Amino acid sequence: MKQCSAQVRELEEVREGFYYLALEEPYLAATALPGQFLHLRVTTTFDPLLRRPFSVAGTSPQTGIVRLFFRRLGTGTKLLSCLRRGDPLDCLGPLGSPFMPAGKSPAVLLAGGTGIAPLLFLAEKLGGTGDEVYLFYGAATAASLLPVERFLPSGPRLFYVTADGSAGETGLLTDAFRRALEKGLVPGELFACGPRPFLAILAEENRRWGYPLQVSLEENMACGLGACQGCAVLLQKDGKRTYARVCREGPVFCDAEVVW
Amino acid sequence: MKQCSAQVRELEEVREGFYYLALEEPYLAATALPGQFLHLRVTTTFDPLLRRPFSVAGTSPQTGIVRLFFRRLGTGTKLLSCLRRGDPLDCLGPLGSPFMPAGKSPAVLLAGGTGIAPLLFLAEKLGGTGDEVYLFYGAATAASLLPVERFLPSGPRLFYVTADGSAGETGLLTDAFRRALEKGLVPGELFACGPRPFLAILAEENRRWGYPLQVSLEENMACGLGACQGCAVLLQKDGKRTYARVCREGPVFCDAEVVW
Amino acid sequence: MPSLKVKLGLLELESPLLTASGTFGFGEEYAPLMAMEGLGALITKTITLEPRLGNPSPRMVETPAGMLNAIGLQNPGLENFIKIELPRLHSWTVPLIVSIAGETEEEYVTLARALEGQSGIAALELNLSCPNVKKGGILFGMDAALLESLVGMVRAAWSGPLIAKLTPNVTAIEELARAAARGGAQIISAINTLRGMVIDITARRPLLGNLAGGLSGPAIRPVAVKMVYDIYAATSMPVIGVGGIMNTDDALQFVLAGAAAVAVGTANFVEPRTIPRIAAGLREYLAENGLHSLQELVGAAHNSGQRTEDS
Amino acid sequence: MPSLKVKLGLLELESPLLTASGTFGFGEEYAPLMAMEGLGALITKTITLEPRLGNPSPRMVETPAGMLNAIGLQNPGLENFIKIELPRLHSWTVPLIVSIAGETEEEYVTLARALEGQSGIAALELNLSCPNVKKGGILFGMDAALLESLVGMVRAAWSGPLIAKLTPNVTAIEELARAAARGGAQIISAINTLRGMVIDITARRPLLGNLAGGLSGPAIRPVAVKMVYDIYAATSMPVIGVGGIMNTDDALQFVLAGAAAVAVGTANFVEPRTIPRIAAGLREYLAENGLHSLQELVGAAHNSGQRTEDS
Ligand SMILES: Cc1cc2nc3c(=O)[nH]c(=O)nc-3n(C[C@H](O)[C@H](O)[C@H](O)COP(=O)(O)OP(=O)(O)OC[C@H]3O[C@@H](n4cnc5c(N)ncnc54)[C@H](O)[C@@H]3O)c2cc1C
Ligand SMILES: Cc1cc2nc3c(=O)[nH]c(=O)nc-3n(C[C@H](O)[C@H](O)[C@H](O)COP(=O)(O)OP(=O)(O)OC[C@H]3O[C@@H](n4cnc5c(N)ncnc54)[C@H](O)[C@@H]3O)c2cc1C
Ligand SMILES: Cc1cc2nc3c(=O)[nH]c(=O)nc-3n(C[C@H](O)[C@H](O)[C@H](O)COP(=O)(O)O)c2cc1C
Ligand SMILES: Cc1cc2nc3c(=O)[nH]c(=O)nc-3n(C[C@H](O)[C@H](O)[C@H](O)COP(=O)(O)O)c2cc1C
Ligand code: FES
Ligand code: FES
Repeated sequence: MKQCSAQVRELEEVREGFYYLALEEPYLAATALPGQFLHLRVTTTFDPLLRRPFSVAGTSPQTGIVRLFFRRLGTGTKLLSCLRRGDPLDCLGPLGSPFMPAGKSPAVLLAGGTGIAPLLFLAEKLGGTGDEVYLFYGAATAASLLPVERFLPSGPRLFYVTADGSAGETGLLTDAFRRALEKGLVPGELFACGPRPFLAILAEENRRWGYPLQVSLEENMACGLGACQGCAVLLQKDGKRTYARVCREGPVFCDAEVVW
Repeated sequence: MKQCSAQVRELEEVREGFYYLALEEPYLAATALPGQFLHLRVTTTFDPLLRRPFSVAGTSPQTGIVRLFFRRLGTGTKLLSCLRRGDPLDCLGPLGSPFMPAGKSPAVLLAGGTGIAPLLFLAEKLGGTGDEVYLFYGAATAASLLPVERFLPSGPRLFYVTADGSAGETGLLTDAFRRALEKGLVPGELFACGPRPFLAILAEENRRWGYPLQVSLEENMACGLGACQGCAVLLQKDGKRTYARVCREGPVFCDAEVVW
Repeated sequence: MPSLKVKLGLLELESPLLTASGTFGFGEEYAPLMAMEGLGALITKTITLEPRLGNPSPRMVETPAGMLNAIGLQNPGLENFIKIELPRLHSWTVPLIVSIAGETEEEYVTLARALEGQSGIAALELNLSCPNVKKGGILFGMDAALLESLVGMVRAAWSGPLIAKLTPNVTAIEELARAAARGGAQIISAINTLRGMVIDITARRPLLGNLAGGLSGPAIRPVAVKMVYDIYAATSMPVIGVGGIMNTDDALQFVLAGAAAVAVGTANFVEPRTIPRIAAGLREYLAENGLHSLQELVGAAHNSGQRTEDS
Repeated sequence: MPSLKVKLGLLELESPLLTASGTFGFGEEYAPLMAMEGLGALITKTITLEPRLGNPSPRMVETPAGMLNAIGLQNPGLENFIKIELPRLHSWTVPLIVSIAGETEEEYVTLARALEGQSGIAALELNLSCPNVKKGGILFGMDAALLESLVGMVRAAWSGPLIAKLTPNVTAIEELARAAARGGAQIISAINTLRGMVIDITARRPLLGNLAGGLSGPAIRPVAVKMVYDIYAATSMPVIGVGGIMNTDDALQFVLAGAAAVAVGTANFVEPRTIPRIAAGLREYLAENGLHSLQELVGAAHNSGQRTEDS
């Protein structure tokens, strides 16, 4: 983990309000693992004050490129969206504990919204064929689905799910996944990232299913380094409750240890 | 006076740290007078929070262009220096009370540093030949003198003064002016803008000379409109002390009424 | 269209959006820029018995997401206010709230009595961030007993709605709000500025002519919201929330914390159209959420079970 | 090269730059990022007698030029601190200041006594922003008598330098500083966070799990500078200035106001290299101004004739 100045190589609004950002920084490209994140300083003034965390969505160690996807939500992401090619960007990273695939095939990846970012990276790293990796990717409408194929030319079998049916299957991501299970899909292990309510439902259902499930969580962050205890999430381990830090012990947790 | 959204037409670093900014806004271009200023919102975040005042340095009513010069000092001017052609800029203006030339020839304009901005505009408006308008323009070194001829092709007789002698006469602006008086210059009226110590010396000397002298002052500003009383400057009128607002009664004051 | 009408005790306003004292001049400065749309009442800058010259310059300096000011209550004094400013202010067709301050109880009472005789004043706001010269300069708003007695004396001289504007520079603002209630104030205005200082590192002295000043702007918003929340929990008085309100979301935070109305201060300097914009924003929020009136939201953030502890 | 050495009473440090309690963890998080260059001492996060789980999430939210936190003093407790953290902390070759807090006087005393027995602790800092459970939850730092007696009791149990860290949520912080002096503290640390709240306008409830929290960062800097200025004027104790220090200029403001040393908190989160950068900046400032030591500047802003008045 290091503090480094990355250079903006590409910034593209791939869908309205959704951006693809390619940074050049050899150290980050060489060391980042799926599930880890970068903590970005989006301005040099004091509003917004704090860094912003973004999952690494892919790397090209040969060219020193790190890829991110972000959604323009508030002040920080708005500033990011105004960056230009060649601009420097102050990054801390890679931070956090990555996904830990056990190699049980097939791996099923469940991505809700911008939760796609770390799972794209994971799919890339898992490699393998469409029989070994499944990616379920849900969003509200087709307009907010990122063009995943562009960034992941080969690899997982891809299922789009939209709430309004404007692309792929209609309904919730969890519904689509449940239907796939009913149709005979037998996951080796699950990896999920997305809105907390989605993850909570998944974890709830998984108490019956019992698949190995790793989830990536979000919390407001200050330091991103484990120093401030600001990003705490409540865990239950051996019947005892403790707080863990999303930026350090997380963002990836085992579903069973999270108090949902 | 209005709040308007001007468009950046040109932004050029004419000297290291000194910028020329051309804005397109027909109303401002049609109404601004020399000595008046615009109050610019330099960011949409809350740091920096307040608007920044800049003197109008010239207008082209036909094309709707307003010209400013600014020096990059702190956060606000740094943000301004990053604007791009076509960007919108939120302006309040024109604000303040302008210079009031009485038409006494020759008019002598004394500009220290960025104090050149309103005096360029005044020179432009006064028109006239080099015998009627004199402009003394002082700075620390040649490197911080703006290329005035570029923006004022014809008009005043121009005297550069630099502290280190790297351009024009060597020494202080007030020294150069005093030498000109000794050589026989007889001003009809004086207009000055620049650092407060320079204006104070000038006003002090003018107690002997007794020329009509209008000075343009600066104070930290919040509203720029006369509402907050934040930009007060102490005046003495008929033996009574009162505070006047630089943004409303000023920025132009008569030298004799200012408590220096 | 959802209604922005509010009732602060006897004070009924078409909109909950007021101008904070001292930040809107006597109104005429903003007149050319602002349609009156959305303005519920105008709070004047504080007036005193005698004219005040104000503090030496510099009187203000910017700070991160805030500003520090020490104007020193520059104002024309009671007599000129009544003669010159009051008639001008009546050209604004919104209710007028006059802010007053004194160095002694008697000065407040004299001001209140003189204004009682004037027509067209909807309410009086007591600026309590003023040193009591008879008590060694302690602010009226810093001592509960002093505050209660002052409010009681003004109450006897002024028959209309009475607003006590509290200073945040105290250990427990809710105690001061209770004291104001006991004294007979019907409305609380919170907060005034936080004490602060900026040092000029070149001159190596405090930057403001007055050395210290009052901090305002978005920087202080979380402090103000907490104080409004505490006052709402501790008293049954309507509260005017003030402190760092820049936009609709900020105004909603205050309303949910317990403010029946809000006053906009520093934001007027940054964006003169803040009040009309918030008015539109509030209407939109109400419509989107199927609410008929902002009043339904006042204090709604108190309906969660947990206790507030210090961190 | 100009010297950054400082003496805070008996506490001698190579540099005036400290880490503010709770913002540097137990140091190991920053170790990979930070050369130790410029760090004068490390103040640990506050430890309590028993382990503390901390507050429910969310525990922090950003505010304009600041942040609000309610961590709830999550810490491993005295025993684990001594067994696990203290040996690790000794790998930092800078002096170590341990911050402690309790819910009763006795807890503070027990902590002090246990730490008195440990080697390698340069000073103790009393976090006084803690509710006294026996006195209805009033903070130790809010009542002069309570504070004086607490400091006195700890003084008897701890023989080294004793720092009282004051809360800014009081009417007159200089009174509390005087009380700490009477109790036997030799150094004042000021300030801790300002009470604040953010309302989640979607959920219509306070955003933090703990409802309220403490405001830190550049937003509060002017408030902190003023309090350091006031404490310097009122007592002869060395002061550690804390609150919104982001860069060299900010640190100089505190020094000129009267701080003999400064602690950096929130800035560590934004820019981990803040302390080494300020150290370099201070050296440069001293060299440019022909000064030999930072000590020459401590309190220099007090040398102007004017009085501080409230605005
Ligand atoms: C480990 C981790 C990884 C992440 N990875 C990604 C990623 O890969 N891609 C991505 O797009 N995002 C990611 N995020 C989320 C991302 O960090 C945030 O979206 C980003 O920080 C938002 O910053 P902002 O300044 O734009 O928004 P902010 O201004 O911080 O606001 C965020 C949202 O909160 C709302 N809000 C603010 N104040 C209030 C209030 N008082 N009441 C109610 N609502 C309020 C705003 O309206 C806005 O919708 C990740 C987060 C974590 C923790
Ligand atoms: C009526 C009027 C007209 C003007 N016209 C022009 C013009 O035409 N062109 C022009 O260039 N300027 C003009 N100015 C000045 C201009 O407004 C300022 O230069 C500008 O606002 C600076 O903004 P900033 O954010 O860049 O600097 P800021 O960040 O506000 O800082 C300004 C300066 O103050 C210093 N400073 C900040 N804090 C401290 C501290 N604690 N101790 C010591 N020093 C400190 C900074 O280092 C910096 O040098 C005018 C001003 C007025 C009032
Ligand atoms: C320049 C200025 C002048 C002020 N003058 C007064 C005043 O005369 N009387 C008063 O009660 N409050 C005064 N205040 C305080 C404001 O009314 C308000 O309480 C405070 O600024 C917080 O609100 P804000 O953050 O929205 O500005 C003044 C504030 C500023 C910034
Ligand atoms: C996340 C966080 C945790 C903190 N924890 C403590 C603590 O445990 N003990 C303490 O005395 N102060 C604590 N503080 C207060 C800081 O030490 C400091 O006094 C305050 O943040 C102001 O300084 P700053 O603006 O530089 O952060 C904490 C502050 C923050 C932001
Ligand atoms: S963000 Fe500071 S500990 Fe995680
Ligand atoms: S800046 Fe507000 S009165 Fe001049």
